[in-house]
Amino acid sequence: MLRVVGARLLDAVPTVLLVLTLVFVALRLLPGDPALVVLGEYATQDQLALFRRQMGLDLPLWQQYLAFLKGMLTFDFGTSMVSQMPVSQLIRENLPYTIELTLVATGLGVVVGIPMGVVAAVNRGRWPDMGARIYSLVGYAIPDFYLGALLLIGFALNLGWFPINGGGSGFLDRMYHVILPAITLATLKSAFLGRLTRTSMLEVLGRDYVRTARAKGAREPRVIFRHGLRNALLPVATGLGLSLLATLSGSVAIELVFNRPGIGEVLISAIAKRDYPVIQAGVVIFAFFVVVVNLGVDLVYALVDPRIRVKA
Amino acid sequence: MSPSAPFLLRAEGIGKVFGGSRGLPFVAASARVRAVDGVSFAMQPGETLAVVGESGCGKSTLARLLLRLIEPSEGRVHFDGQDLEALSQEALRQFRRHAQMVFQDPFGSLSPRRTVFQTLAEPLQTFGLAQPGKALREQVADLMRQVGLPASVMDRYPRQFSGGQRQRIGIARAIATGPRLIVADEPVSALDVSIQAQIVNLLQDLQERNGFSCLFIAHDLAVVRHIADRVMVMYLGRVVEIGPRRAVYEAPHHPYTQALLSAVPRPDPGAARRRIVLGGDVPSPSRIPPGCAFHTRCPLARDICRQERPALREMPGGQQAACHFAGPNPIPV
Amino acid sequence: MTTVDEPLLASDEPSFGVLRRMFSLERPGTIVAALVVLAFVVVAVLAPTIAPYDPLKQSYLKINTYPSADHWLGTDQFGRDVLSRLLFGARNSLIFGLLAPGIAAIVGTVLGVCAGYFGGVVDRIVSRIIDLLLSFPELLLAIMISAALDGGFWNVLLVLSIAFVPGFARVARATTLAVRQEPYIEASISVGLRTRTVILRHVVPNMASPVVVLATLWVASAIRLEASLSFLGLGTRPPAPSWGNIIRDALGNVFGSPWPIIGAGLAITIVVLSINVLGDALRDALDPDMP
Amino acid sequence: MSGAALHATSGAPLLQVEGLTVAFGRGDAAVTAIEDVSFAVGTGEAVGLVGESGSGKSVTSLSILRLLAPSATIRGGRILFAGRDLVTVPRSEMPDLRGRDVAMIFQEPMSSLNPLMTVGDQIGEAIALHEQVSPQAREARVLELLGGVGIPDAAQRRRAYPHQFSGGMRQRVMIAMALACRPRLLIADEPTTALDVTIQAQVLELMRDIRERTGTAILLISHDLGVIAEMCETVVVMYSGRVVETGRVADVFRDALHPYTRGLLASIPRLDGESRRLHQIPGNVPAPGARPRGCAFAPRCPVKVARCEAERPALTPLAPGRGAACFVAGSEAA
Repeated sequence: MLRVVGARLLDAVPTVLLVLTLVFVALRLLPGDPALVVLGEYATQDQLALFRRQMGLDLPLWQQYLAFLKGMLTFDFGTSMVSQMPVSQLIRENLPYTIELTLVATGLGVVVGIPMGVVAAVNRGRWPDMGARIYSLVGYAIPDFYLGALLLIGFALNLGWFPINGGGSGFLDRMYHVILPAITLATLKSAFLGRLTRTSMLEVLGRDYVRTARAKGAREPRVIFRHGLRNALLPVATGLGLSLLATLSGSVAIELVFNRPGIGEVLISAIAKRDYPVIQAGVVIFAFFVVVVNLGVDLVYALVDPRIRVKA
Repeated sequence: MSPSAPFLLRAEGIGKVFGGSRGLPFVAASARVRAVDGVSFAMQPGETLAVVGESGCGKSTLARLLLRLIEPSEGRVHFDGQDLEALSQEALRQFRRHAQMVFQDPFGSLSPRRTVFQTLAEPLQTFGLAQPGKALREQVADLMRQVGLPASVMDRYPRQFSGGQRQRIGIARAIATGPRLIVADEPVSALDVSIQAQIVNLLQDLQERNGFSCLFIAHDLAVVRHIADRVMVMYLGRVVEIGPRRAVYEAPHHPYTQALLSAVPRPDPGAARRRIVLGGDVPSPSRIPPGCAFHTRCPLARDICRQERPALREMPGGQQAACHFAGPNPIPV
Repeated sequence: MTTVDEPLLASDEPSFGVLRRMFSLERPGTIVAALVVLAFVVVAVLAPTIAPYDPLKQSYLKINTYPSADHWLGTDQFGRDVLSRLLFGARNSLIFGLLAPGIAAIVGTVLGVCAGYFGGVVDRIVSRIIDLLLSFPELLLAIMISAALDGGFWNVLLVLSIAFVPGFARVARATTLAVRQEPYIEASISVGLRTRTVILRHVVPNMASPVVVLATLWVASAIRLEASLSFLGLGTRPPAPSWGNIIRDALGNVFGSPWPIIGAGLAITIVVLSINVLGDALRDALDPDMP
Repeated sequence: MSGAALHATSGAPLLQVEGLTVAFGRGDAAVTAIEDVSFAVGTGEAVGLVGESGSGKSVTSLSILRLLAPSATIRGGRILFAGRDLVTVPRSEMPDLRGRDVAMIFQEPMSSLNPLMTVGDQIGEAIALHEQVSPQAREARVLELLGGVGIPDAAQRRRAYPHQFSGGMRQRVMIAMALACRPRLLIADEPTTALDVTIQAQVLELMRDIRERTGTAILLISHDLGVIAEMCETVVVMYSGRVVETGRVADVFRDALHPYTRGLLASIPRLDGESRRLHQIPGNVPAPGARPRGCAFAPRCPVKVARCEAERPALTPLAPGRGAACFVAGSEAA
């Protein structure tokens, strides 16, 4: 067991390095000189030079790279060029809101999506299947920020059931603030998970071992859940990982719509203001999430699927 | 091509190992699998040599090694006196004109998006044998008639034909360039018995008329009895017995050949027969037992079998067998 | 040699069978979707002629007006006609919707075919990078890349294309691997074809359908992704109209009418929905046994 | 004339199929897979159901346990098992019978076992579904079953997963699972087709041994006449969805009555065969949707007469315990 988990962890190390390198290269490929872009054309040469030294841009590239790696891995992201605040503090304040939204939204998505997919697969062709397909089609098409805007206008502005903006403080209040944004994202994710579960379920129900289960005398519910669902959930686990990340990236727009604090909002405003340390930190945080979630999915797969856990 | 050498085809110590790549950074290494292990034999022009054995014995890999569809790990193949390894890429391509293949899966061996005409014209065009314009259609029509298909259907797609009909199209493609060797990789195993008989007879008729030699790969020993001049029995990538059909079938010397023949169910009810039922499973090619690979399942296994790999030795019946204790004690077939 | 006139199986199916199956009557949804997409393309192409006003012309007299006779969808906070901006927004979506997946399809397919067909080290490295990029959802990838590039048409097009390349590469690679295993590929090699001919004549035609279906589905995703990026201020920069930034501006404008949001949002949803329906129909027609 | 009357086995047969007709698809698009199929399996008897692809032998076997795909409907006929007509048994009651009275094993050992459950649990489930036994008793039974089908060190192997077993071993597990509740009839759909010939010999030996030990009746579906000859006492030959001949294996193999059976027997390559050429039946098996009117074998039949292309011959008894569906057969040397 540990051997498999160890292998996966070792596997993640080069991935993290590769991701960080890609981010480092991407930001350095920026057309134009960051100092000029930040300070504007009228800045004098020595102002530019001071800025570059402050930002360490004058060091040779490989030294910058090592400093960058050391900083990223110890979460020391430097200070914001706009607010002079340490970036890690900015992150510490906003990250919890994003995580909260992503987890609640994905949770709702799973609770609605997976059962819907199972019901649709089992009643293939009948009305539950048709209903689920329509729900999925709309869910795949409607942009998250549009749905968010509609819910905001409808339930928050007009009916006033929910707060118009802000993240809330204290557990209950934060939940009260997260409901509407989470529902927005959950609607989309449940459409994605529903469709994925349906396809996976249909594929599994066609397998020989499901027929064997029936031939053994198992009743339909047992065939569907004990044999069908367990095998169908494996590919769904990968889909879940992807949908968790999609929800994360979706939260960026939703934080804008509902005026919620969060990493997405921090990153977007930093891009607008060309605040490089914050941009760099935001991108790395997102990249870090991606690696962690994928590692998580790999581990779940390795632990659940005996074909990986136990060598033939 | 030099005047026909004594042998059409000669294989010396041919071997193939798959995988065994050490891991690239963050890419998993794969296990080493020895599919073919030092196979040597020769084929006369016009002869049919059958290669039989169970799954994992390397017979399909051997076929692809002979036709150079995959690169051998060791050993040499001489076709009509020429060493295939010495051929340039272009020369190798020309060699293909003289050595064609018929495939097992009738549904997978024809490109679904090309008509029968296009599939049969392709080899002719590739080797410049195609006459211009209308004459090409006549060439293809003739090929179809040779394999018993009406020329009127040449513009149809493979999905509109039955398994047996598709196998005929595959054979027509193989004989299109007038090859001197046809390697048939289990051409009839995917077909029903009544269709099987048609294809076996077709192959034999074409062989009589065109004179090509045929390497016939099969796991059905009864079919091989009808079509083969000589039989080569393989186990885990090695030749365990090779010789004339009558000798191998009626007086098999290698214990595996004896067990293989006795395991085939006979369609005569009530015939009292003593059957050798081998224990255990066929070991996987990635973990081949030391010494004689068959010793883990062989009723005659002794210590020497576990240590020393037996070489092919001449047997009274005119065949060769690779077994320390092989002797003329045939089990009544 | 007995010549046997054997009964052949299915009758000779005309090649446009695919279209006939897609638009057959028991799939009314597909026909409606096709009409919607057609309307979208027509509107996008003829936007300059059919738009009642110049989408950029501001007028301080009519700021934030509700839908009226001369402004069917009212005006925004700069007094610009919302309907005209929506029509030109369609143009913007169509351009990105077709170009981005188009570019990604070409690049991705070439990458995928080479990795799939030649295998070995090329395959391992390419597929490793693909899997890495694929673990990022398109939107996240787009945001991260646009962090390095400021807005503007070519940069947005580059961002969208890069975001889609991994997906195409993976499908192309998977299909090529599947086709590569088919015996008819080995047959074409044994018949003496050069590798180039084998790929062009036998591999590509047989892997086209999954890639085509994916391209259709990703026209929809490209439209949605461009809208999201523009909504975040990373895509089409105002004042150029894009469905995304129309909603962005309208949301920021507390006094404005909700109609720009409703209009643009509905436009994206319906167009993307219709294209997805068409994509599904195409896939079912090309590969009927998919669940 | 139902096929059942042909069997002079002692007492009522265990399984009696009469006039079974099954079609796939709806309305006018419906395609008849099998039509008017009749045969019987006596207690403890081994009956072979033989036919080439498209003959409907698998559809017949799956209909008995009503395991057909949802798009299939049993259009007519009866399936009597120990006096009960399985066609009319409500769907909800079929699970009680499956695995307990009638068990089934399938062709593809590689995909017929649940990859996520240990082999022991899958066999244990077969017991738990029908018998209320303590976990310890059930576990003992699982190990006994595994040993009974020749799987070494059962206690340790029961914890292994299907992907850790070879094809032959998995088929043994399937057999152990099928015999868990001592069924009176075992239906085996091409059980050894996917196995190598030496492994097939092991599995066939095991099935013969089980029949002797437990007296379980076997309905063996196969396209391999050699397997049928070695395993069965009675044979039912099917062609293009219909039964064309039934009889004791010794009689049918010695001199078959129906031209198709004769052609088939002559086409089989034989280990001791001397001739180079094989007897071949010209033409093709008609696709289910394109079956000719009258006798389906007529287009390929060497002895057909005008009536064969007009009418469908019914299965008629031509000798004690033997029958054939052919106007020409039996009247003179067909």
